[in-house]
Formats: sequence, C-alpha cells, structure tokens
Amino acid sequence: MTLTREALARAYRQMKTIREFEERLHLEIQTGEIPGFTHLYAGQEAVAVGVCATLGDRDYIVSTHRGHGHCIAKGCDVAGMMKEIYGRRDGLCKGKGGSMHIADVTKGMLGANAIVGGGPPIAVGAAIACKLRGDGTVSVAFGGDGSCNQGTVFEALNLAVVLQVPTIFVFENNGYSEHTGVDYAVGSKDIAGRARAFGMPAERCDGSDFHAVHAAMQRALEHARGGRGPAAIEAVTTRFYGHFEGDPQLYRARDEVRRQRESMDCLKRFRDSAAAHGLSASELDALDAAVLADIDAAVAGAKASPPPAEAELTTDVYSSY
Amino acid sequence: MTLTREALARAYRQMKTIREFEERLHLEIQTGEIPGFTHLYAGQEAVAVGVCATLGDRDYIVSTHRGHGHCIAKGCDVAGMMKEIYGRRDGLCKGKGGSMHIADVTKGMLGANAIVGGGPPIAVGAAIACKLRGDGTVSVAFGGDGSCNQGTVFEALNLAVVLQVPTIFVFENNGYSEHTGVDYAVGSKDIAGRARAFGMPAERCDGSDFHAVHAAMQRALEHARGGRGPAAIEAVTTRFYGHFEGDPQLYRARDEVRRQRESMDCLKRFRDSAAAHGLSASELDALDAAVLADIDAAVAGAKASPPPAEAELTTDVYSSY
Amino acid sequence: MAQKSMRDAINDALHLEMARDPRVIVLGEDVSGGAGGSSGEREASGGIFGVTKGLLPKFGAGRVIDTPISESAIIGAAAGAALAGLRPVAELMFADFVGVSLDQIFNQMAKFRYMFGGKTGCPAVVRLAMGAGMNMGAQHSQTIYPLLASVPGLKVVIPSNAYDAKGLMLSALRDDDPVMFFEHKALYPRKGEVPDGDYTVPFGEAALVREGEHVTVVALARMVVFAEKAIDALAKDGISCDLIDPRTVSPLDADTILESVENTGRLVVVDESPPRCSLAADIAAIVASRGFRSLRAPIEIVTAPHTPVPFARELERAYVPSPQRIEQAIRKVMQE
Amino acid sequence: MAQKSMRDAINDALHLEMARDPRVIVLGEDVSGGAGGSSGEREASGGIFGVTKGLLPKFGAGRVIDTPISESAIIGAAAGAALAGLRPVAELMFADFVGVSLDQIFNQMAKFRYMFGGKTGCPAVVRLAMGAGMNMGAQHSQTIYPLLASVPGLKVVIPSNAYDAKGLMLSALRDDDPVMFFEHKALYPRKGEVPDGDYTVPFGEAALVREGEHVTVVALARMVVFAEKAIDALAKDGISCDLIDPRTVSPLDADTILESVENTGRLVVVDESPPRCSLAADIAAIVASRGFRSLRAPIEIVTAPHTPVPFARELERAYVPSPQRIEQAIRKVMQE
Ligand SMILES: Cc1ncc(C[n+]2csc(CCOP(=O)(O)OP(=O)(O)O)c2C)c(N)n1
Ligand SMILES: Cc1ncc(C[n+]2csc(CCOP(=O)(O)OP(=O)(O)O)c2C)c(N)n1
Ligand SMILES: [Mg+2]
Ligand SMILES: [Mg+2]
Repeated sequence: MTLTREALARAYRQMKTIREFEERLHLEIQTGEIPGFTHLYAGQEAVAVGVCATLGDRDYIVSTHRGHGHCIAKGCDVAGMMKEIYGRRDGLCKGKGGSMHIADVTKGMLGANAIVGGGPPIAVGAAIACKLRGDGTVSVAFGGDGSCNQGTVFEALNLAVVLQVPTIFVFENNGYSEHTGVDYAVGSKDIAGRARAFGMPAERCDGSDFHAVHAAMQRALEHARGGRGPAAIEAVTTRFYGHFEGDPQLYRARDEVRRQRESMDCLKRFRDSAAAHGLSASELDALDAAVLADIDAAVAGAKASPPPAEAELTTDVYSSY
Repeated sequence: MTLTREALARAYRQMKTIREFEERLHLEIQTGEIPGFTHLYAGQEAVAVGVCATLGDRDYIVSTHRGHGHCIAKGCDVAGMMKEIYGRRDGLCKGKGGSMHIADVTKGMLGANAIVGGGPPIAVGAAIACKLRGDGTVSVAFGGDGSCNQGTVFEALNLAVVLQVPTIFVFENNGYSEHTGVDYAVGSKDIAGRARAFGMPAERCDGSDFHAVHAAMQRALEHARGGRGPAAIEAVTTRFYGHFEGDPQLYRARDEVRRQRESMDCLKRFRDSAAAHGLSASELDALDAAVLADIDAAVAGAKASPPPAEAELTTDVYSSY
Repeated sequence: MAQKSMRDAINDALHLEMARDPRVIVLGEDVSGGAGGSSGEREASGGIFGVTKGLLPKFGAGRVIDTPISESAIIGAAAGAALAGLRPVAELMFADFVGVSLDQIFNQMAKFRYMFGGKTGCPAVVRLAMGAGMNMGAQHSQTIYPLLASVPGLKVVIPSNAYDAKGLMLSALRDDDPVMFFEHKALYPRKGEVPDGDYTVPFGEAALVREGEHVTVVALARMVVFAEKAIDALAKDGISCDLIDPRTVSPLDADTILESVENTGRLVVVDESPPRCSLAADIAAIVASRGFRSLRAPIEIVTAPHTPVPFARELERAYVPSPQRIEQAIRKVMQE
Repeated sequence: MAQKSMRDAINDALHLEMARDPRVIVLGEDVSGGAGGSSGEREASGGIFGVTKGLLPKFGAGRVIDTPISESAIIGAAAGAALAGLRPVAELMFADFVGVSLDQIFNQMAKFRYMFGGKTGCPAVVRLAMGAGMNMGAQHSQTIYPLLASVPGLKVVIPSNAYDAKGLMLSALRDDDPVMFFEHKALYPRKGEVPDGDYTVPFGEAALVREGEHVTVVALARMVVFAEKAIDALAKDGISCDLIDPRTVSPLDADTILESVENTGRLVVVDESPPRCSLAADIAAIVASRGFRSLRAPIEIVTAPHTPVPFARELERAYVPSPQRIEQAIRKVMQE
C-alpha cells in the first residue's frame, strides 16, 4: 500500500513534531523547571511514525521509558503531554505519571513504561483482546536493543507465537542500552534473528528511513492480520542525545553523534525523497513552521498550567476502596 | 574420547540406580509414608548420566524439580537422598529440603529447584567462578522443555554468551511440561534452534541413548573448556511416570508410555550395544543385583531414620543473626 | 443449599461470570491442560488444583487459555488484556511464583490507574494458591499476601471458606481494580454451604465468625479454622472470643477490629506468614495506634517463625501456627 | 578524618574489600559502562550512580562485570557464584527492579542455607538504590525494604549516613548470608566523616542518633535526617527524644528500641514506605506486644500514604514524610 500525499505530509509533520518536542525539551530541561529524568527520542522518529502510520485508534501500542515519540505518533495530545512532563494538573495523566508513564487508552496508547521489558507482555495481552474481538486490530510492542535481553520480552515473544496473536514487536536498535553497546549486550549480535528463532517472521530495516520502516511494518501487519501470529522488526537507528538528559556520553566516540546527525537524520532523508513523492520543500517548510508554533504553544501552555492540588495525592489509586 | 569398560559399567550402574530408585519410590509413595509431591526421573536416566559422566566433583550442576537423577549421576549419596525424600533427620539436607531441594555442594551439585527456570541463572554464576579460577571447570544447567519458556532461562542463555562463560545448557525434552505438550508450548517447536539463535552451538540428540548424550556433551565441553563460551544440548527423552506421583496422565495417549518403555528405555538400549563395548550381560546382571541391594538398603535406612527434632525448625536460616 | 468444597465454589463463580460476561477470560499454565502432546484428552486437568475444570469445554480455547511456563508474560498479558477491555483471570498456580512475576503485578497492574491519572483501570484477577500443610517445601508453601497487601493499587482477598470464596470471587470478577485472590491449598477440599446462584461478598467487610466478650482474635485463611478450634476449646473454661476474619486485607475492615477491641480490650492476631512485616504486624500496629486506649493487655501475635517453610512433616507441623498455640496466646492475654 | 559522600563511602568499602579478598566480584548493568559500542571510554560510568567507579581499571573485567538488562540472571548469577565460592556484589540499580528479579532473591538466595540443611550459605550482596525525592515516578522511587525484610534468610541493611554505609558494606561483604543493601538515592551526595581505613559496623546494632527523655523516635534511611530536623526543632519547646536508627532491619535490634520506650513511654516510627505491612508497622507491632507495659500513649506511625509514588514535584513532596509531619507526630504523642 503506497501512502497518499496527505498521509506522507502527516507522517512528516509527526516526525518533525517529535523532533522539535525533544529539541525543545533538551533546552527547557536545562532551566530546571522540568522534574525527574527524561529520555529523549530525537533521532528515532522514523521508527515511531513509520510504525504508527499503519495503525488506527483501536490498535494498541505499548511504549518504553523513551516514549515521547511513540505517544505523539499514536496521536496523544502534544499539549497534554508537555503538561505531563512538566508535572502539571492538566497533564495527560494529571501530573501523576510524568515523562515515563504517559498513556492515553482512548488513542490505543497503553503507556510508556519505566521498567525495561515491562511492555511486551502487556502488548500480548492486548493482542489477546484483539484476537477475541476478531476485528483485525493489532498491538505493537516497542522496545530497545537493551530491552530485548530482558526475560519478560522473550516470554512475550514465545507466548505470542503460541497463542498466535497479532502482536508486532518493534525493536529499536539505537546501539546502546544506557552506556553499553548492543554488540556487547546481545550475545548473538542479531536481534531479528533471535526473534525469528522464536517462530515468527522478523526483518531488520533502516530505522532512519521512514519508508523502509513503513514498508516493513506493512509486511508485519499483513502477517499478523492474516491470523498467522506475531512478527518482529529490528529497526536500526540512533539517538541524538544521551541516555537521559545529563548523560555525559563518555561511552560514545567523540564525533559519533555529529556524524549520525548527518547520515541518519530521518527528517533529512525524508526530505531527500520528498519530491519523488510529490511533496515540495516549501510545503514541508510550512509544516515545520506549524510544528514550531505548536511546540511553542505547548511549552507556554505547560508553564502556565497550575500544579496538581495536594488532595490529588491520594486519588486515582483505586476505583473504589 | 571413548569410555573405558570401567567407565561404561559405572554409567550403567548409575542409570540403573536412578531407575530403581524411582521405581521403588513409585511403590513406596503409595504407602503414604513419603511427604509432599514427588517428580520421578525414570525414563530420562541416559541424559543425567551421559552428561555427568563427563564431569568431576569440581564441575557444577544445577537441577530441577525432577532432580533425583541428576543428584545420583553427580555422585550424591543415595542413602542420604532417600532419607531426605522421606524427610528424615539424617537426610542430605536434614529433612528440611525434601525431594525438590536436594543439594550437595561438595559434589558440585548446587541444588534441585522447585522453581521452573530457577537454576540456569545460578549455573551462569557458577560458571563465572569457573572462568575466574581458570581451572577448566564448567557448570551445567539442567532444564526441561517447559522450563525453556521461562524468561530467566533466556536471560541465562544470553548472559552466558555475553560473558563467554563455560555453561552447558541441557534441555531435557520429555515432551511435556506438566500436562501441556512441547509442540504447543515452544512456539518455534525447536529448542536447540532457539538456543543457537542466542549465539551458542546447540545440538539435538537422542536422550534415550547414553552414548549419543555422552558424545554431544563431549562436544559441548570441548567448546566450553576452550573458552568459547556456552553450548546447549536438547536431549529428546520421555518420562515413564506422570508429571508428579498421582498424576492420572489424561493428556497422554493410552498406550504411549507402554510404547516408550519398549522403544525409549535407555537401559535396554545400553544393553543392546553393551557387548560391542566389551560388557557382558552377566556383568550387567550382577550390577543390577548390586543396585537393587543398594536401593533396598537405602529404603530400609530411610524408614529406620528418626525425624528431625523440632528444635531444627529454626536453625540453618542464617550463619549468624 | 448444596455442600461444596472451596475448590468447587470458586469454580462455580468462574462458570457463572464467564457465562454472564463475555469479557471474562482465564489464562495460565494447564488451566485446561492437554494442549499439544499426544492424543490424550483435551481438557486433561482443569487447573493443577482443578479450580478451572469444565471451563474449556464450555467457553472454548479463545477464552480458556493454556500458556507456556512464563509467569511474567501470563500476568503481563492479563494486565494488557484488562487495559484492552477484557476481564482476565490469571492463574499463578503457586503463590510462590510471584517471584518470577512480581513486576507485572506491583509495578504494572497496581500502578496503571494512578500513573495514568485515573483515566483507566486494570480489572484483572490473579489467582494464587498458597500456604503450608502439604509438605511441598520452601518454594511451594508460602503465604506471600503481606508482600502484596503492602502494594498500593492492589486489592487482596483471602477467603477462609467456600461460601466467602464464591462470593468474593464474583466481587473480584466485577471489580474495576486488580485483585489478588489467595486460595489456601489446605482449604480447597473443605466443604461448606454454597448457594447455587449469583451472590457477592463485598470487599472491605470483615466477617464476625464467633462472638464473645473477652478477647478479639483476628485470623486469616486457614488460621480462621484453627482459631475456631482454639476458641471452641476455650469455651469450657468460660473464655469467649470475637473471631474476626477480615476476608479482604486490602481494603482492610479496620473498624470492625477496632470496635471489637473496644469491647474486649485484648487482641490476638494469627497469621500463617513469618512475623516480619506480616499482616499480623500490620493489624497489631493499626490497633496499637488507633485503638491503644482500648487495649488492656499486650497484643499477642501468632505467626510462623522467621524461617523458610521446612519439608519434613514434623517440622512443617511445628512451623504452621496450631490451634494449641492460638489457644495459649488467648490464655496469655487473659492473664494480663 | 575525610568528609565523604555516602556514594564515595560505599565506593571506598568496595575498593578496600576487593583489594583484600580476591573472591569479591561486582556485577550489574553499567557497573563500569562502556562495554561494546563505539570507541568511547572503557569505564564510561562506574555505575549509574557512580558507586562502582574506579573498580574496573583497578580490578579488571573479570571481576567487574557489565551485564545485559537481565536482572533475574544478574541476581541468579550472583547466587550461583556465591555457591561456587565467590563473594559477589550484584547491583540491582533501582530497588524497584526487584519486580523482575524477586525469585532469585527470595526463593533462591534466601532459602539455600535452610533448604540445603545448613551445609552451604550464599554470601552475596545485592545493592539497591531506593527512595523518592527526585521525581523519578512510580516505578523508580519505591523503598521496597519491607518486602525483603519479611523474607527469612535475608539480611537487610539500610544505612542513613556515609560512615555507617561504609562500615555496613564492609560487614556485608564479609557476611556469610545474602545481604540486601539499600542505598537511598537522596543520601548519595550527603557527606559525613568517613575514616579512610578498614572498619565495620555490625549488623543488628541500632545507633542512638539523639538522646532524650520524652519520646522514642525510630526512623530509617533518609527519615533519620528528617527526624533529626524535627527533633532539633522541638528542643526549643523542651521536648527531647531518643532517635534510633536501626541501620539493619533484619536482624533488627529490637532491644534498643524496647529499652528506649521503657524510658520514654512514647513511640513514633517513621518509614518512607506506604503504611501497610511496612517496617513502621513491624516495629510498632513488636513494641505493642513486647513493650506494651511501657507505653503511655498510642504509637504514632508516620509513613507515606497508601498510594504509588507520584511524579509532580508538589505531589511527591506531599508523599514523602516531612520533618513537619514527624514533628506533629511527636507533639501528638506528647499530648497523651
Ligand atoms: C528492569 C529495568 N532494568 C534497568 C532499567 C534501567 N534502564 C533504563 S533504560 C535502560 C536502557 C534501555 O536500553 P534500550 O532498551 O536499548 O532502550 P534505549 O534507552 O536505547 O531507548 C536501562 C538499563 C530499567 N528502567 N528497568
Ligand atoms: C516458576 C514455576 N512455574 C510453574 C511451576 C509448576 N511446574 C512444576 S514442574 C512444571 C513443568 C515443567 O516442565 P519441564 O520443564 O518440561 O520439566 P519436566 O517436568 O518435564 O521434567 C511446572 C509448570 C513451577 N514449579 N515453577
Ligand atoms: Mg538502545
Ligand atoms: Mg518436560
């Protein structure tokens, strides 16, 4: 399925939104106004958007500690997200969750997750619901190269095969888990191959190339929607910032990020082939401007938003107690 | 490395000891004198003995809920084991552990384990010690076809590859985890292949054939002792009894066990080729008789052994407190 | 009314609710049994304790789901299915296996509602068979519930009899929060009056199992049965007790306990768990802070010792708090 | 004597003992950092909190072992290495990750000695960074220690200052049982006097941090610091308190607490955990049963509320027991 011009423009706009959201957070965090620690998604946008562009609101995703991109790609409200990251009352989770726990079930976004490997079993559960409903919906489990060594993830891979449920496991291989290289931590040095050995089709794709991710996802979806169980994608990508904001990144070669910003920037790469897809540079420039305005508004909105009232501390623990 | 006549006779005797230990337990359990629930190893003897025949006291094994065979093959005292299973004061673990927790660190036997998947991470730890000592010792993690879906096992496989430690993962595929078939529970239907995808050599062998297991283990050992990290073996075998004693085995075809007792009995198969290895039937008959006498003595010893004193309840929790 | 075992009472509740609510599914290891393998029966077990028997033939493999041995994935799948609109019941088999699945219980299920700002809940039930008494050894005999009662966001249910078990299970299946449902293995075969139809036992309401004037005894699960024995034995000496079975420990009906202590002035708490950070300690602490003025004697706490559960019959018998020990504790607070 | 942060004090202990005892190894995620990847520095982090800094260059990758994200395997490997004669120190990074590794802690390590009839122990140390105060959210801020203190076979250590942290770590490294070593994240940078050389702080001996006559205050980890503030503020009103820091909660030095309550007749227990089955409840229960006759007022329990840890600054500040709340609790028991 080739994408319409509109769909492509929407995808570009989402990628750009993610990028600017993160670039702006990188600056704002230095002011000290944002609580906690934050993991930026900049550099990996093509993965989130390439995957989620194939999904509807009734499809599910589970996300990770590095979840802003997934949230935006799945349609979460950017202003509400920003407020959440600032810990404000009107944040998507009332300020109770924060950067690592943004969720919006109405959008099929079942939560960022601060436990590495926490999400994939949850995605299998959502896929059980999809299969039982029989409406062709699917679930997607995002995870990093580091997450794929967590036992819970392996269990989820096997369980999805056993139950033949429509889960697509997307491994974003950005080369590092915290300060450790993927070539060290993944013994086999081949994430897709390992997923394949669990009994599902798996392919590796260029995670800086929106079109490549999107195409891989289409194939995975076709498999899963066809009732043939799960599929996996390893998307090779990079993160433009540290593991979390404040990480001095001593484990990286000096000019690594600079080089990657040149060769692995999904926005640049998208623009390079945009004309071929019927999108002009000026159209994209206009989208850029719109995105920047959105982000400005989101940050201003977050800063103006009141903190949660202290009484909120003990609500939302139970439905009734 | 071919085995000497003596070594072969020893291996036969161990297999026979395990068989008779279990056959006798099967009878004794019906008297109600043995506490708890017991998982018999009968049918799988060639795996435990084929593997442990290659090991010394300073090599380690970790075992499972179905651990009697591993214990005997690794040299644990049979009389002490029997007492332990009866819950007696002079049992190998003073009656505190029971059938599922027999251990003897002086023999390199680091414990049966009632948590499926509990052992393999422990084996990796023991292998870290082996590697640090640099004395060529190894650790072996026994596990079943069911265990190999547990996240902890996958983590152990990967960690052993990452650290390049000498652990040999032995998966005893007896076709079932409790009442569920391996073809259902292992999505890929290929345990060895899955282990291979973690980055280690892995082979499948006939677990009813002592020589086949022994040869596979020799290859695995050569790899591990050569400093090239872990290896895995999937031994295809069967259990002659239910999951635990008392299991009505409704999940099995009516005549399944009878057929397997004919075609997959490691003792019969060993005898079939014994002459070619220079062992006569009468020699083996003599070993059989000796084994039966040992088991008789072990049971009599256990029955005569006193229970633990009540004061034992609260000792051995800490070294000091 | 029919006499039914606790096992069958819970089975009843599952049958009723699965028929009533198509969102209820059951998953776990061998919840039906017999998947794959050779040509044996398809429903070969119905749960290792038989609690889910008959569900597969009635509701099919789409709703009665056998799984591999992957407890984290089982609980996680229940959590995800709940977020996606189902009402899953996950069987953890032995409560001890919380060790290999705790994260999905305490960091995921328990916290979703709060972390997500109250916008979604996680209506899942986790069934855990617990307790000593069958010589199953250190890793298959623990009670564990104190560990989960400490976790905000979880509800923790501990029935002591068949009637309550059915009613509490029906409440659990209709609850919008994650419910940890503890089933004492030694109580499975115990029979009691169980109505056939639909009824619920509410959470947070203790049962007054015996009424008396001298001592308040609070006990959980199998300890309720043992406390009854102890109390009945004391009657001949003119000692009478309130026996309170909290039935759910989160929420906990502290008021019923406090009111009783107001009348009796004496408290004995009985818990099969080891003493440290136990439910016994928890309840004692609540009374020592909120009901202190009522207390006329030191609180007596009857628990297992601070040791793993031993295997040998004689040791396990000494491990589990006995009716005799409960009786002694009651006599002791009476002397003060 | 040098002023050192708690972080550096623990680092000190690790350096000293690794030099002294070749059996000590360290393993965990990024305990050195920089394995694999591009050509950055080999020791890129020294632990995400910097506690294991400098160990890799000194002792090499055979003894300072970076691991994948596999907490069960990390803890299990520590357990196995301990059985095989080493003295491993496993870093669990955030204490919250006990969720993905509990089995190896509570069913394996903790029970080996007992299950194996006392014939072998498991001398492993697990380091867990815990606590709220940095807005790390519900899954990275828990205290967790009540959960592990409940487990027979584990020792549980909770230092509140740099001096104790070093001495307790040296004790932990030489102990023959599995030790859970809790490090409060907010205390890492806090400095105190720390001798350079080798010294140990024994397990099971509480510290009397303040001496007074009116109220016994028991507090743990960061709550010791907050309780000091509260107590110092009360001095101007002529209220003086014993402040007891148990330092290890398993074993727990109950005697020191009971003796103090004998003198003061009043008890306030402060715990950053949620209330249910907490250490606060545990200590309150011990006093309510063994020290009841000394008590002149209801026990006051100061804990976090029964909620997950919230993210927003304002909410987290309200979540953590404050010096003000401790002060109020002390005043309250004084009124009775
Ligand atoms: C269970 C668990 N272990 C460890 C951590 C700490 N941690 C947070 S992110 C991370 C690295 C994750 O690497 P990866 O999966 O590759 O994701 P990335 O950060 O690269 O997006 C680690 C170790 C955690 N949050 N949860
Ligand atoms: C963590 C855990 N989950 C479940 C069980 C219950 N259980 C005990 S043995 C067993 C089946 C194990 O199958 P397999 O690994 O094939 O070993 P086998 O019994 O065939 O020897 C199960 C599910 C357990 N003991 N531990
Ligand atoms: Mg990564
Ligand atoms: Mg099996």
